[in-house]
Amino acid sequence: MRALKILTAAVCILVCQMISTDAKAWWMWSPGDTVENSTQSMIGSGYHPDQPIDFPHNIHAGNLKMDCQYCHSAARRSQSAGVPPLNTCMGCHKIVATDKDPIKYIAEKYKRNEPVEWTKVHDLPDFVRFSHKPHVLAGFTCQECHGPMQEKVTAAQHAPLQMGWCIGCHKDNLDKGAKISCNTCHY
Amino acid sequence: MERLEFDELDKLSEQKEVFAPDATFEAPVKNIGKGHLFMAVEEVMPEIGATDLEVSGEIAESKGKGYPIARRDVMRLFSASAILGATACVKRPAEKIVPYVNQPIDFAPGNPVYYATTCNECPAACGVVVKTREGRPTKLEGGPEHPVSQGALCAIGQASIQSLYHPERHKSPLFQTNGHAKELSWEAAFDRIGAIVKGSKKVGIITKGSTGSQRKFYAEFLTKIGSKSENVFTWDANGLYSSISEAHRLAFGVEGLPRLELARASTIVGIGSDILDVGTSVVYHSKGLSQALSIKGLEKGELVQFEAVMSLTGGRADKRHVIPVGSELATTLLLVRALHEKTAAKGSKGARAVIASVLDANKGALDQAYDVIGVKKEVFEALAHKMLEKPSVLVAGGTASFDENATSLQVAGIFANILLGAYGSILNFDKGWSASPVKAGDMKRFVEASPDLDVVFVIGTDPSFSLPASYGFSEALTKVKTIISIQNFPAEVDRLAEFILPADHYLETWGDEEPVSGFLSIRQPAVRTTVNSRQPEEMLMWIAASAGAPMGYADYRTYLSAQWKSYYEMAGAKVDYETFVKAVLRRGFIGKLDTRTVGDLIDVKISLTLPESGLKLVAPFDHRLRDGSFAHIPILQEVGDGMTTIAWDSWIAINPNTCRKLGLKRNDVIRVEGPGGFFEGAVFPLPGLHPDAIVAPRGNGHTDKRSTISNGVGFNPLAAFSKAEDKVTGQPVTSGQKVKLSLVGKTYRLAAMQKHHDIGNRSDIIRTTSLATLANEGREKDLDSVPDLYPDILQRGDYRWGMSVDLSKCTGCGACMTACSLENNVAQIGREQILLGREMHWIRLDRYFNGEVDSPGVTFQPVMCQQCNHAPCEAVCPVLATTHDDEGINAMTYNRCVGTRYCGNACPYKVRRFNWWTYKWNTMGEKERDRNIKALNPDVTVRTRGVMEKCNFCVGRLRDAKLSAKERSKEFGREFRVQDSDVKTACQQTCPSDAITFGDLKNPGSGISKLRRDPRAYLLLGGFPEEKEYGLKTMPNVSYLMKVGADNESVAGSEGTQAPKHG
Amino acid sequence: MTTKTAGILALFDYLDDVEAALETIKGRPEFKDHILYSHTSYHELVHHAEERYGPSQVRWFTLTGALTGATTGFWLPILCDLDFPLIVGGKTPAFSSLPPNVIFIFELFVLFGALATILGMLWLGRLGNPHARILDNRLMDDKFGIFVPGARVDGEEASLLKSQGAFEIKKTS
Amino acid sequence: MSDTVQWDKTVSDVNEGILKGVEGRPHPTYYIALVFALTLLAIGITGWGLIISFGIGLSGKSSPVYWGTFITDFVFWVGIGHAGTLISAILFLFRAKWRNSINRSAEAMTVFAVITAGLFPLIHMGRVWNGFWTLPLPNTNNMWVNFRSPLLWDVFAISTYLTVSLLFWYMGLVPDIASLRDRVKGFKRFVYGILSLGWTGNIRQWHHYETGYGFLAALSTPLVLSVHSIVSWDFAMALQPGWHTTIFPPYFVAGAILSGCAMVYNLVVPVRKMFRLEGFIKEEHLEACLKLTLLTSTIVAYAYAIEFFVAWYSGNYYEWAIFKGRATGPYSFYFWTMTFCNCVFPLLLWSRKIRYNIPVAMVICFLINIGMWFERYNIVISSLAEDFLPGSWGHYEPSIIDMCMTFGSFGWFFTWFLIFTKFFPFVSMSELKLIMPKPLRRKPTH
Repeated sequence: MRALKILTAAVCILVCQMISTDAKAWWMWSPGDTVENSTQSMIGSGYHPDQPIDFPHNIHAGNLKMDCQYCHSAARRSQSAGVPPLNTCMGCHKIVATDKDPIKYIAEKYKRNEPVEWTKVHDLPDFVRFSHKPHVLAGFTCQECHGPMQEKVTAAQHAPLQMGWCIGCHKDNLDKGAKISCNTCHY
Repeated sequence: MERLEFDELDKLSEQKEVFAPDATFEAPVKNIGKGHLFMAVEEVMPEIGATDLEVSGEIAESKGKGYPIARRDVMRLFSASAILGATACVKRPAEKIVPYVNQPIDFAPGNPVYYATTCNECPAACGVVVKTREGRPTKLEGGPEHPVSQGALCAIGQASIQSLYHPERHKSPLFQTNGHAKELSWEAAFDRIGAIVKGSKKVGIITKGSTGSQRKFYAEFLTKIGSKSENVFTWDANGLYSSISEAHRLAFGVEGLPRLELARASTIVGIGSDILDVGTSVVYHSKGLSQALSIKGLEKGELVQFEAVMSLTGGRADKRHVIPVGSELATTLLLVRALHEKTAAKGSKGARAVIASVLDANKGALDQAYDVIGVKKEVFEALAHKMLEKPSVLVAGGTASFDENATSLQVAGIFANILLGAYGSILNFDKGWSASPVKAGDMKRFVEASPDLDVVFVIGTDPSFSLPASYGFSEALTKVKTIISIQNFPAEVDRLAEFILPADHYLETWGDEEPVSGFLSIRQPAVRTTVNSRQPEEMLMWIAASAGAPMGYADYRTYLSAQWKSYYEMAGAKVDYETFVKAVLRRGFIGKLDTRTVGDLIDVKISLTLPESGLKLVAPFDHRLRDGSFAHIPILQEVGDGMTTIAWDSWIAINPNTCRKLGLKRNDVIRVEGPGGFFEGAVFPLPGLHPDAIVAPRGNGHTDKRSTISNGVGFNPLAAFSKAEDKVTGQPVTSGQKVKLSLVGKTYRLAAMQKHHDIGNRSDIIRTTSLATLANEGREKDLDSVPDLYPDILQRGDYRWGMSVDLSKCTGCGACMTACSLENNVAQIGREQILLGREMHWIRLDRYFNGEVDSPGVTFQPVMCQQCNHAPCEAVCPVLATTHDDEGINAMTYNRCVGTRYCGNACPYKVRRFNWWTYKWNTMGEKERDRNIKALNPDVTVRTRGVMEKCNFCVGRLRDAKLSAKERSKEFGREFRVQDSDVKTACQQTCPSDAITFGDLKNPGSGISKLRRDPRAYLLLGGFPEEKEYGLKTMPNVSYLMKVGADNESVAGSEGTQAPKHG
Repeated sequence: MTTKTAGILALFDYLDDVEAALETIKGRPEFKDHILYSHTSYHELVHHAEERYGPSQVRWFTLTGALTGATTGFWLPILCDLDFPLIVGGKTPAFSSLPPNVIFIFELFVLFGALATILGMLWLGRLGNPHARILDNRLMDDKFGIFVPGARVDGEEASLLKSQGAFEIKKTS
Repeated sequence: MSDTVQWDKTVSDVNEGILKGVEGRPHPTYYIALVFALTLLAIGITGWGLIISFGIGLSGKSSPVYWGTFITDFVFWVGIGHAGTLISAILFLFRAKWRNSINRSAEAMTVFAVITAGLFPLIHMGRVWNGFWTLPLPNTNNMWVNFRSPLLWDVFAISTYLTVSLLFWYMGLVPDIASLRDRVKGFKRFVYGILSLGWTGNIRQWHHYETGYGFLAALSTPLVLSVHSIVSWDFAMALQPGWHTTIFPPYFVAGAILSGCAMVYNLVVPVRKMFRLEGFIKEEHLEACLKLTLLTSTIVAYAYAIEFFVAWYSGNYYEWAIFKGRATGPYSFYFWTMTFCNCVFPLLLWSRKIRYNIPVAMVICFLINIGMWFERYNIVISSLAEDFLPGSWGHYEPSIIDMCMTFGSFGWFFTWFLIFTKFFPFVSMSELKLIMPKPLRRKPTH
């Protein structure tokens, strides 16, 4: 009986392993898959990676009330919202707050003509062809998906970004031209 | 693509033809403000036009040395907003976002940037628009207003994206001794070559044919370093250029190729012509021919072809006569005689006298010729009569331009065209002619001059492969002390070279072309160099500088700038020169046609000898691989030959009757023994060949381990030819030599994609009609009025996308397949998989023969997903991986697919493709490599193994167009809909014959709506609605236009008088 | 049968003997709780059981299960389709595709019916009990047995059964 | 038929005679067969491993023949299963007594055949690791399944069929396991005790058992017809000529029963020998099985003929072209093998002599199984290879992996079957007793 209990416990642990974050990649895995490899975002909302500098969204968008699209200007005309190039930063920070460490960091980068490598937070699988453009054109605010960024320092994943979440919103906005056909996002 | 005037869009869609209506060149192209403007690369990437030293203020110093400065040594991160897809890795990686340091103006990450440039794969110089994403080209398209390409592009032009990112390009300069290669730094290479050049005054350059400034530049280089400027030897394996140019020199005293405006012709006679296969400018002529042969009211042009081989041009012909190999000249002269006898014949008195004397001189031979070629005199009489009634032209060439009489044939062609009065309207030799990209007899000159040369640069051409070994080129080359091979891809000639310098791909270089005199088509880089390569011209500048004779230009761009001054003056623009250049770069071309006076026909002689009978070898160009310079491009190998559908192979095509006589079966390996040697290959019985013709295409047969794609594929038929030359041009003969065949006793499976070659009496596959039927019974159709239980299915959504394919226009060139594969990241799978029948093309070309084996009719039918409204595939998928959207598109969701493949079975058109493996970019032979990520379209998902895929009407393009329309609506405050001109599918966009039309069926004025109502429209497997017989009732959104026979003659498929019924 | 009742087990060799014994003991109060054991389901014996216990209640299980299945089979496709209405084969979802629903109605009817039947059998037959009391190893071989709880080996009941042909009377505790 | 059976055994011999094999050592041929089956199974496991690691491309399929031997095997095994249910359920309801001696083996065959068949859609899938997407499970993607797909019907039909057959088979086993439990000691007794669910043989259990068994039989009866009808719809629902016909459901069901009966015969005869069960599975029972085979064979022959007739009579060009192609085209070998094995050779069974000649009947049944496999092969492949557009026609030859999986499936099936014969009574003892002369003290007078 004791052996049976140990066995059951082992099986349970194994099953939990298989469902857990890391191991799911293993059992969803197959050699050479390209669609599969970055399948569902296992991390889900709350993902909050470190960034090269702690960019204070709360100061820029909150205190200073800058428009999101001032920096993420591609959002209304492109599929990706775009992270601003260094020259956008340096537009102000040639004179503003030049004594702060993060500003010194980007000033140095700008001088050396090196880009800053940010870590992507809101990451969709490669088989999803999401575009910011129609969402901005339809008048959705950034906060609806990205959360109250004007109160945050660096970005953390706000929405679950699972397909059910997308579909739920699309179904609610059919009158605004949202579609629920598959090739809206997958092609 | 940006347009300046949005409001004109609606009007544009009402234009009848999307391409320019008549002679595109003759519309003034001075006006830069109108039409498409793309980006000038210097505006987006300022540093690409400037040297590094300019930036750091050291320019004065460098000018003094006359050194061009390398500016692209450091690959800086020119970057992407997001590292896009397709990176293969097991666990989900934390992706990085790398924004620009200095973002170009008007740039939004995720949006493409377009550059206009000029294709350099053949001397035709089509204008291309390069779509780049985050700094890397992802797709080429024909420049929409460029007069040569007119928006289209051939398969080879499309495929150059794969040669750009080819993983086997040279990675660094190499120094080679005794077959052992050592890597060099660029500095070392230039210094050493400079020293060698300095010590020698006898330097030669072998280069590929071009019409731009580069030949002039090479001559200048040779002069600068103290060598003779005539030592530039041009070589193009396509004998047409030199033979036409030489024939015109003989006939009129001036060189050049007449500009052929086929659109104005009504009857076109091809004598062995290959204008749709290779020709001199395949896209331009396809466009022209398509217009000439299109149905205008109740009339239609006609193409009559006389040929021994089965070319795509012959397949497209309305009437095709099979003549023996080598009898093209006799055929032409017989037609000339028939024309000459007619009173309606045109041409000056003097010219007619010259022609009469030639005809008289060959009277005896001509009288016998009818029997030899097997075409009756009446045929010529009738043809001559018809040709003289309406504007007509005779086009000669093809395999005939590879035999001894190539130039004589062209002279005879000139006779015919003079008698037809084609010069001045259809053939333009005095206004806007084309300079020949090659000089006739250059190779002959080189072989003779080689002992005197110390140094030879071989730039971008590979005569070692494209000339028959018996010609003696390689022997001649080995006599040269130092050979420097400048190639962007490993070539056979490298083996003989001491230095191998990697050259830039044309998408990385500056340059220009002058396809028609007075017309400039510019070439600008669309990407930074992707490997450690340089522009050949700049290498020469470095070498000259290092040899102590600097050329005095900062870089090649500066040299070109100086060359373009004359166009600035011609244009009379009111802006300064810099602004002018910027504008030209954004447009891609500028020009006004040059004019000159051409005299009357000079007394020229032709002597006709009739060909003997017996098996003769013909080695025509493969229409995809040409002389073999494109054999390393996977997609071109994969597209397959149009007529045989064989991919990844060479074959020996023989008339099936001859096969039967000789006891040969398909796939039997035979040895073909010619006067110069032999080769072995597998037999493919091909209808429509002359019984004596043994046709083995050129293009394959590379044995070079450095190129895994082309290595060991097929054979080189040139091995069988003995040395013989065109008497006038010195062009080597690769056609018409007698051969012996013997069985080897092996079989080899040719990877033909199509296994059955007629429609098997299924006449709702290829439907045909005649002009008379159209006149009597033609009325508008409503293909959608099919009795249906679910009448609402066509009413959903704002749009309903549809496509129409004109079977009368399709030539089977394969450009659509190439464009589709590249746009949609379709895998190339290699010979083994094709043998299993696993080709992945989303659009395939079905080729059907009908009629007799000796002179069959040929119909090409492009089949892509028919986007059925009653899709049989959708209902059977257990996991909803394939569904319908409200715009009529059958959507395939790859990531949902579990791979039951039921949809593939349920599809009656068999257009679904399954990923049996995770296909590598080029899984072929033993080697596997990952797909070249850079060559993929970031907007289309890369499919894994185990999922189905298929045509989706380029839904990504549709989405972009719809979003643009929405953006415009928001901006202007009124509703904009997507118009015909806003969106084109990849296949439609590239089709050189305009056979494919795509658009919105909800818009009654759109081109597609009109074509769906056309009397010729029908649905594939849609039965015969006029007899209340609706076939499979899949109700596709793709419709076909029936093939129309000229002269009420029936074409493919009509022998099945009994209509097949679906139960 | 966790509470073990003492009693006697009469073992028979022959079917007709058991039948006769059953006829004899029918209605007699001392045999009220007798249990008949058989190695197979002879009609005669099952017939007796039917008379004694009434028709088997398994049928209600079957009916309930089957009807639940049919209802599930009807609504499952419809609700799923309404949740994410995709156009398939040119048809709008849900109610336009009733014919295939018949298959799900049928399959789930059978599946749920069968599962419920088994559950009924297990429940009513008190099966699935690992501590079942095995009175005699020969009962599932070729013998018949009549167990009379509370009776003694030397009692009246024993002699009655013996007289009816029981070849052995066994005491069970 | 079985009324005339001459029993030389009595009810008392049943348990002893049948369970001896379970307790003792079977004939050496049993071990040879087991090793053989395990070898085949190893081949199959290797094959599937390769497919999962490298891709479904290892099979010989291509465009347009997207389905190959895997689906052939699937239909074949589902078909095999049918005879078991027919024998156990329908013949039970018809009170055909001869079924009682072979129904256990037939049911076991059904269960294992359906398990085998159920593997094939998974083997066949391009991405088997996503196979669970075919079930309507709630998920974060808000994605459901396509209830209009015949494959989904299959998922439901096969899983229902498997569940019901398994329950049916196991319920039949419970009293026999109880008998076994009462004969063995120690650990074995513990295991069999658990498996017997505490069956004591008291009359209430028998009472509910009989009722429940009847209901299960009644519920299984339509399954015999529905499962293979649904499998046939996998084909009939597609537009393919050669598939798209209404005769498919009855045609498939008849074929299934034909192959199943032949398979039962092929299985029972050797096992009867191995475990010395000649006294219980009488020749008369086997002969009855052959009669059923003969009947279904004639139905199948009729279906073949009518299929051809309709193809011609309908005037559907594409349909007729497929049928002409089947008889004369590249797959004509399969077609003629199928015709001879399924329609011609079984005609020998009209002869009573041959029905009682076990070796000859074995060969005929074996040929029928081959013929039935070829029939499915013929239906799947020849319709796909040359359908509507001649330009997309193709060809199919099974690859080595395809054959590995086919043989592997036999290994898988026989492994289970042989294990079953070793550990469980091969003949339903409680039911066998019912058809044997009743243990009466007073012998019946007639």
